[in-house]
Amino acid sequence: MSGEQLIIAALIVPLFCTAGVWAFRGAPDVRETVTVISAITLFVVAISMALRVSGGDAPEWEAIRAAEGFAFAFKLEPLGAMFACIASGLWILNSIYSIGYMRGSKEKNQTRFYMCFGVALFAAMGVAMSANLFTLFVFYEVLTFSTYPLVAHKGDENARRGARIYLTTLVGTSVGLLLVAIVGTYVVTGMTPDGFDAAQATTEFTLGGVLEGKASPLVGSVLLLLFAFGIGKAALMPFHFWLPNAMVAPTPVSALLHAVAVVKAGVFTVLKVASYIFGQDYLASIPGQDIVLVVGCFTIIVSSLIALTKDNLKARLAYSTISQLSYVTVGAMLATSAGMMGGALQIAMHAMGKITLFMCAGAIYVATGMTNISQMRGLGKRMPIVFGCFFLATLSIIGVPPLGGSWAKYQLMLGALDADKAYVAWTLIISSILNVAYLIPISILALMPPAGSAPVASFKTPNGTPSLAVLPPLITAIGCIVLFFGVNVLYDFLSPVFGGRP
Amino acid sequence: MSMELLQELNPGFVMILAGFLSFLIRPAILRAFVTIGGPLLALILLRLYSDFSVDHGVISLMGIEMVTYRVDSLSFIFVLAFGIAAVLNSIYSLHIDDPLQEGCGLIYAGAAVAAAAAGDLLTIFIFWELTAISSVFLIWRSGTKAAYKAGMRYLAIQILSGVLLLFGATFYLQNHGDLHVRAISLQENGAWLIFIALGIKAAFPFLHNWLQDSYPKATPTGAVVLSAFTTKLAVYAFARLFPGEDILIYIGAAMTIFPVFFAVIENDLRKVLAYSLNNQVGFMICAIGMADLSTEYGRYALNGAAAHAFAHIMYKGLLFMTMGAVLYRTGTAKASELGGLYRTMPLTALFCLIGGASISAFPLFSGFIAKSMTMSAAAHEGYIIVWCMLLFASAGVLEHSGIKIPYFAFFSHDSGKRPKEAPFNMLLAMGCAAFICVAVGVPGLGGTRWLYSLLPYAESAQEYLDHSLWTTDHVITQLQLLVLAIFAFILLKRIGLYPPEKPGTILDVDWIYRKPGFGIASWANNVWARMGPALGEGMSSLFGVFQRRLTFAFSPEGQMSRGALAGVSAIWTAIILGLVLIVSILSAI
Amino acid sequence: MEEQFVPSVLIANIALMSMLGVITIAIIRMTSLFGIVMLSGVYSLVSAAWFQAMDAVDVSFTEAAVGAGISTALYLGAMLLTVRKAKPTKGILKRWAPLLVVIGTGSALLYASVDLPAFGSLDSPVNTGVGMQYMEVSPKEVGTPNVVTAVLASYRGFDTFGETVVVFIAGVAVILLIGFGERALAASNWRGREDDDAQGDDSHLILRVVSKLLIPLIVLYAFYVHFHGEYSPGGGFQAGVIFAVAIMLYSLIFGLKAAMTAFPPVWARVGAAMGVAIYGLVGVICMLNGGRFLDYDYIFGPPSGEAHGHHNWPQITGIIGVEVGVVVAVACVMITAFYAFAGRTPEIRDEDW
Amino acid sequence: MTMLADLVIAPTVLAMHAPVLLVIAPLLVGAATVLAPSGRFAWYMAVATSAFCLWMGISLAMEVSQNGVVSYHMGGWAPPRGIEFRIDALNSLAVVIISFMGLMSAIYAQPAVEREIRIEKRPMFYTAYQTCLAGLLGIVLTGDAFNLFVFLEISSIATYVLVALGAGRDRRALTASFNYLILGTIGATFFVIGVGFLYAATGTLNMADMARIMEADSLHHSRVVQAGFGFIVVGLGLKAAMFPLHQWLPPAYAHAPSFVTVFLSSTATKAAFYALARFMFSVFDPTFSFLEPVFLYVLAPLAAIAMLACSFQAVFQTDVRRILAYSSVAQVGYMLLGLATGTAAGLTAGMFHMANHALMKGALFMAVGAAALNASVWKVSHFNGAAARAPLTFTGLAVAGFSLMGVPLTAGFLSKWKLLEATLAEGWWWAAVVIGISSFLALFYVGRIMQAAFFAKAEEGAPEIKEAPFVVLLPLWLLAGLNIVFGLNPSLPLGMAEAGARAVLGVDLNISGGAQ
Repeated sequence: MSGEQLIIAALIVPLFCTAGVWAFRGAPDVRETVTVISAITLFVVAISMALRVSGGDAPEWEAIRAAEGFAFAFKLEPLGAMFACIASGLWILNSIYSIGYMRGSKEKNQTRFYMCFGVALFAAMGVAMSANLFTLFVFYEVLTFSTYPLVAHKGDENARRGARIYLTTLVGTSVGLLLVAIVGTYVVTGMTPDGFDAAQATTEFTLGGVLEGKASPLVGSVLLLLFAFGIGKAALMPFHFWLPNAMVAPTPVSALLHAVAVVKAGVFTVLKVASYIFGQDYLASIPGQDIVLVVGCFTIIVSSLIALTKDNLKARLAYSTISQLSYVTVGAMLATSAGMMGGALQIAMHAMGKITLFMCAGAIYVATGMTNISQMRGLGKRMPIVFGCFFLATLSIIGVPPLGGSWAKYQLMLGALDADKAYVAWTLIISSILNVAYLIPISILALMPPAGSAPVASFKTPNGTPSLAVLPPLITAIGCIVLFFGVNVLYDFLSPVFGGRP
Repeated sequence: MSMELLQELNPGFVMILAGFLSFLIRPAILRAFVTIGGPLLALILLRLYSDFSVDHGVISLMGIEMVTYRVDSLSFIFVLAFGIAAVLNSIYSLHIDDPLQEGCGLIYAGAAVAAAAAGDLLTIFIFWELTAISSVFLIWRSGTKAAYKAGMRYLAIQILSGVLLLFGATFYLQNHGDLHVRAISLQENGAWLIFIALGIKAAFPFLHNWLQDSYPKATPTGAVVLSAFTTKLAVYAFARLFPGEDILIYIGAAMTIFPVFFAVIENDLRKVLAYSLNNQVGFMICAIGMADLSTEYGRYALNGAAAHAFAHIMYKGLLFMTMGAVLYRTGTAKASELGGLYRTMPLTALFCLIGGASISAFPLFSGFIAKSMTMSAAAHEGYIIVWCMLLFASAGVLEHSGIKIPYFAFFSHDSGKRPKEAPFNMLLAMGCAAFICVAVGVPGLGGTRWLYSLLPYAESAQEYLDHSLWTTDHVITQLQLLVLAIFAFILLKRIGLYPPEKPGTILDVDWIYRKPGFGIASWANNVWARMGPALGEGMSSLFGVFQRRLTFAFSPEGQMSRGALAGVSAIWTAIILGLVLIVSILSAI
Repeated sequence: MEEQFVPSVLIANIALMSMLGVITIAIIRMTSLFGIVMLSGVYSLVSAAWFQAMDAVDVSFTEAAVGAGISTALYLGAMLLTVRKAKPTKGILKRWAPLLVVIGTGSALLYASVDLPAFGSLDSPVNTGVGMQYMEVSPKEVGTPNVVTAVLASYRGFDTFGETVVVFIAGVAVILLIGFGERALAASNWRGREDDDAQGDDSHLILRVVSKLLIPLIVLYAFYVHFHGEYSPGGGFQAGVIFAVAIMLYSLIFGLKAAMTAFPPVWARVGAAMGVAIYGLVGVICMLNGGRFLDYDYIFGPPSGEAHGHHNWPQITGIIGVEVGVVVAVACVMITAFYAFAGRTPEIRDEDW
Repeated sequence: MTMLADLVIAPTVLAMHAPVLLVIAPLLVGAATVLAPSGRFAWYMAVATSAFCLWMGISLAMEVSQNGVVSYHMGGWAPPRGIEFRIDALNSLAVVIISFMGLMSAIYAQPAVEREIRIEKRPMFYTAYQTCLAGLLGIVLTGDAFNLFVFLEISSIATYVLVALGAGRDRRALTASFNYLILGTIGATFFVIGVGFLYAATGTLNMADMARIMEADSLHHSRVVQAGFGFIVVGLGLKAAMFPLHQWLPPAYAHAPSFVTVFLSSTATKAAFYALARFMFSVFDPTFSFLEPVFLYVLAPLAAIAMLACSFQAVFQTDVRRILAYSSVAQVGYMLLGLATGTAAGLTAGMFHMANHALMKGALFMAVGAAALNASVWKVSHFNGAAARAPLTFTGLAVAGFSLMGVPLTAGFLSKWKLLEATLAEGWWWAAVVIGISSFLALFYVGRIMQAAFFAKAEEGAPEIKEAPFVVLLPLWLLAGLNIVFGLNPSLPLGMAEAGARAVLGVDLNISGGAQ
């Protein structure tokens, strides 16, 4: 297939999945088969695109050119290819897991659920492959809207409320800030001494950035702030509150939201904007960089602190996600090759780790109906695999070798040093300790309850967790380890984007 | 598998692999083979290794060259000691039939070996963290609430050490362009981060509390395993990275002194051992500080540190093993609840005495041949005060480890407890350890020479052995000191001034950060709890005002929509017309 | 013609303008709607006089017929449906902001109007531009003695078509909003009885006699105004209005039912549409004959090109044709409007008049 | 393409008279509609007329695009003596928009009218509609200033009556219409006064002639011309709902029959806006010294205030149609902002937005009206959960709503985009900011409706909303679809707008290749 066909395929397969799911809504087995097959197909497509990209070839497809400076176009580069691979790969596991989860907890409206997943993946692919900010923006919004029904899946008042906050925050920030930033970019790039020139204006992702020499530090900083806060999916404080609120969703959705599609799309966008719109050199030269960095560091610390106080497992994971996402933002803002690499690696590593955590949380919920950490003492004796996976993923999140998360942290520290911003590294250090404090107890108290703990509640379902809900977290937990050893592949794949260290 | 490939393989990996395997193997016998065979295999691999100071197992990772296996004369002795300790530990733990403990212990040991045998900081970092994460289970496995909490603290501070090391490594990379380990100066950019990271693991004063906090709460076997690796790994790293760093002398000296006081008044015997561990590490640190490698005595000092580490791993392991056996049999390690156990546990008591003698540096025991090099170096380099401190500490060691431990556990007043003798595997492990303690200490057996030949500066060591170690005045001086200390103990005991073995907890410097730290955290929590609603209220009232203004202006009943009558509009019409006219007229003027 | 200073005209102008001003202020100050309606009729009359003084005879005639005539009648009809007194308003001086605005804008306008060419000035653009052309070429091209008619019905016949439509749509508006006027007719048996009573009422005897005499004359005059429009002031609009007034008069005197019997509302409604249609069809006929819309030269077919002598018959035919449309439309719309208002009124009591 | 062209280009005999047919067809058929036997029959007539007008309009536009300018002399009299219909690229866009929106709303009309208008009034109602259509078309076709006034009056009076009939016999419609009447009359009067001033200054009523004379005699120093300009701007501005002369619009739109709202919102202000553009750029010349200050100090600020203030007002409304009505005023602000730049790019953006706004607002009002077909639902809260019951209707609403917000890939986005470019080219940073804020507010007010329809839960006992019938859905989806189509490929409207700007300003723009 040509590159163009691959891109089209990557967009069509998820939509095909949606259509197929709808067509077979009467036959759940066929419906789920469709989802899994689509996921696998998409993954194959994504991988072949990635191989192409690593071979130095960049698949491109310009779908529509509506007006000068506004094209609906796709172009694959390593970062996007990586995101596409992660999203599609984890979709397979998440689909399998969803089958176990949704059937295990006897959820309603499963057809809608799988359909929305398809659309969400379609949007995620679009985000990954966008060639310019506008295309990205469109898919970004599609992603928001397609996941809304997923968040509101339960349909009760609480779910609606959470979903409403989810939607309004994301749409509000994206339209109010991100779109302004995009337009601003377009405008700024088009500015010449003689006035605005549409021929020069662009929002295309260009390696090395498009703003250098066009925007003064002040303008650049304003744009940067608009981008950083406008990409609400990156959950930079104070626009983080949608994420805990979105926790009303069923767990596979949370897994998808917080590991694969939504939040990763956000930080991916941040990273992409930083490296392809601002460019390292320019980004390093504007004062806005420091502001976002400080906000990012603040987010990392404060959300970790909040996570400490949460007893609801998913809420704690949500705040943990907020904290971890800011790693990527911070990495992007460091504007050094190592820092950005760290951010990019963090996308992959955190995706693998966090999806494991969420799937474990879901497995626990399916089996026991428990949502609070304090109830789970000693539960690990009955669910050793689940909590074992949880523990491994925890370690990956903390950044302990031999799990993938450590490399991201390493590169981020390297980047912080290269950028001469030691406070970032200190933030990471403090964050690691806080991670230990709020994540480790969960699995340890379950696996090795101290003497005198209350006896464990029995399973809600007779057979405990469905095996389909246990297998995927096991795979992703192993994936965390694999990522540790396979980091070179990722590194080499991504290094064309970020350049070498000085 | 070809020999070359085996030579590329860090022996630590074998142990780690064996550790993971032991998780999976259910039959205890088979697992025993793995847990004992793993370290043995590692030792064989180490022996196979022929060329010192050559990079092996080189991996290029993310643009950085990692040397996973590189042994030289300094690391060799540490790796060896770790390997032996691992074997002994495995033997010691045979009876427990707990894959988790055995596996973790082995992984922990393997990580320590791998770190010691690594050639670059990144590899060290990886195994540095692995030691932390694998060893913490040995604490948690006790299953008590206190152990859980101590384990959490332990893990947190170990991870902190790890990330500090990582951060330091990034500086290191910036300074040197690679991560190959080499001696560096503290003046170097960011080196202090590495220094602190190592310092945490080495339990420097004010950073030491994790040790006393967690070791005594570990499982009986766990404490044995723990005592061997973490601090010694740090010692190795100091010797590797900061030899001859002056400040280490004073830190080391301080480390030797202050645990003495705590140890003397401490009731929990395993905690006493933990304090003495601290004290012993102080000697090594101090020695490393004096190890200015360009001078003869500097090399002595480094030799002393290495030898001390080796010996210490053995005798401290032995002591922990005996206490572990006591704990295993009686269920307690509190001095106040023990006493008179020699009746039923004679072998254990004997091994304990050997351990005590070794740690107290009685001549003919391993402690003597190791410590004396350090003392000599201190004396000859002119660190008189330091020398005095070390001397005092030596006496203190005798006081609390050499005498107090055996005395309160096995002799003293009769507690009435009549436990069985320790299980055979324990006895075997203790016996082996005791054997090593004695074998390297007694002149003429060749043990000393063998040990000295393994030291980083083997020629210097041999010279020292031949000319200084067994000189009369040296031995006499040492004996005088020991006798005095024993005398003091008896005297104090007689007149009742020796701190009685009372149950209770002792405040340590951890109070400094635990109490206020907790205070700060709870204060922050309170502030957060109050600030949150207040902020929210403030924001909402601010937005409320804003919204009221907007509503006032724009709502259907608001100002903007009021009087949407023809009259008002007509006036607006006139206004706009006037405006247009005036602007046009003005522009024409 | 030389530009002349004629004192009498100036005095007349000043007098009439002052009267207009006085009447305006009086209208603003009054609260009695009846008085206001009457005064607005007076206002229209005075303006008509003023137009006359300015030699705008056609405008003057229209103003008199429409402004003073039928408007007043319709206002009165409408007024019957509401109260007689407006609510008192605040004093002008208290509303200083609008006053300021008006003063400001007014002065700007005054300042601007300084640039206006003097009235009647020969070299003003108005008199040198199209206006002069009309004067010069219309006798030849159109051939009507009254240039105004030529302009209105031929040169700008399309505008007039538009005006007719305006009138028509106004009628439609009245029907849609007020009703058809037939409701009262159909639903009120009592009215018939009262009309019978009124028939025997002596107090209207003289009125009846006079009006019976007058109404045919008015109708006749309407036709005169219409058909003579090309020679003298007047035309379709005025004629239609006058015709409508005749019907209204009849209705006032003999009752609505009689009027509606004589001139049924459905005629009025259809007639309004017919008027527009007649006007439009005249234009369409021209189109069908190969000319442009309303190109009267094509009304009998493509022009032969021969000289017409004194009269340009195609043009005049066209003009009269469209004027028929206008008169029908205007008359019917006015009648409709009157019927609509009157039909809503339960009764018109004498004391109300 | 040629086949399509063959289809839409009228036969010569019709094409020759297309300009006048556009006006007289609805007028004469409208007059005939008075006699229609039933409302349904009248509706057929109205639809047929509208379709015919669209046919003529497209055919005319194609002719214009080939020949540049089409001039039609009424009564065979050459201008300036006679009245001229003069169609260049600027008109042709307006003609196509108005006739297209006329057809769309005419198709849409039937169910709404049958619900809201009394049976005996229906034929006349369609008469009024057709007359109004004719008036609006006349406004955009004519080349004569006074004739424009006449058509302005025709359309206005028709509009007043259409509005006054009221949705479901809403009594408030009468007040609204009365207000509109008063203000509309002021506007028309101002306009005619302005025309009078210009006539006094130039001696002609033909717009092209006026422009020529003013240019030749450099009359821009004349204060008479300036006064005329002032009156015309205010008069037409009032008609176009220029802030703050817009106050007739929200009540009128809110209480008129829903068909009328659809029709007016997509045509009436557009025609007035076209006239304003025509006078500003074609009759007057942007190079006139007094124009630029007026643009900069009066029009642009007013436009900006409109975009902000009326968007805010829309946010706070509870009545859906008022929300959309205030939004319309804000959108007029966008268009005026384009005009106020005084550049070809700005005019292009303004006209483009005008076209798009007709599409989106037409669709929005249609959807809102469709929802009210079964029950009187005008409040936002009435819409709660409506999308589940009427998915097609509300999806159409959502698409148009997105366009109104300016979501990329919709037509609304592109026109805001063009406007942004135009204002930035002038260096008007503040305008860019205002566009941004206003769009953000649009997100709120449209979002409220959508949120209620899609996400909120229907209350107990709320009026039942049903899916609209096919005749309603057809135009609704056609318009919504066009919003997307033009968002993807705007070459048709944008090209026409560019051609229009080029025609009146005489500059060769090379913004996009789609112009030819």
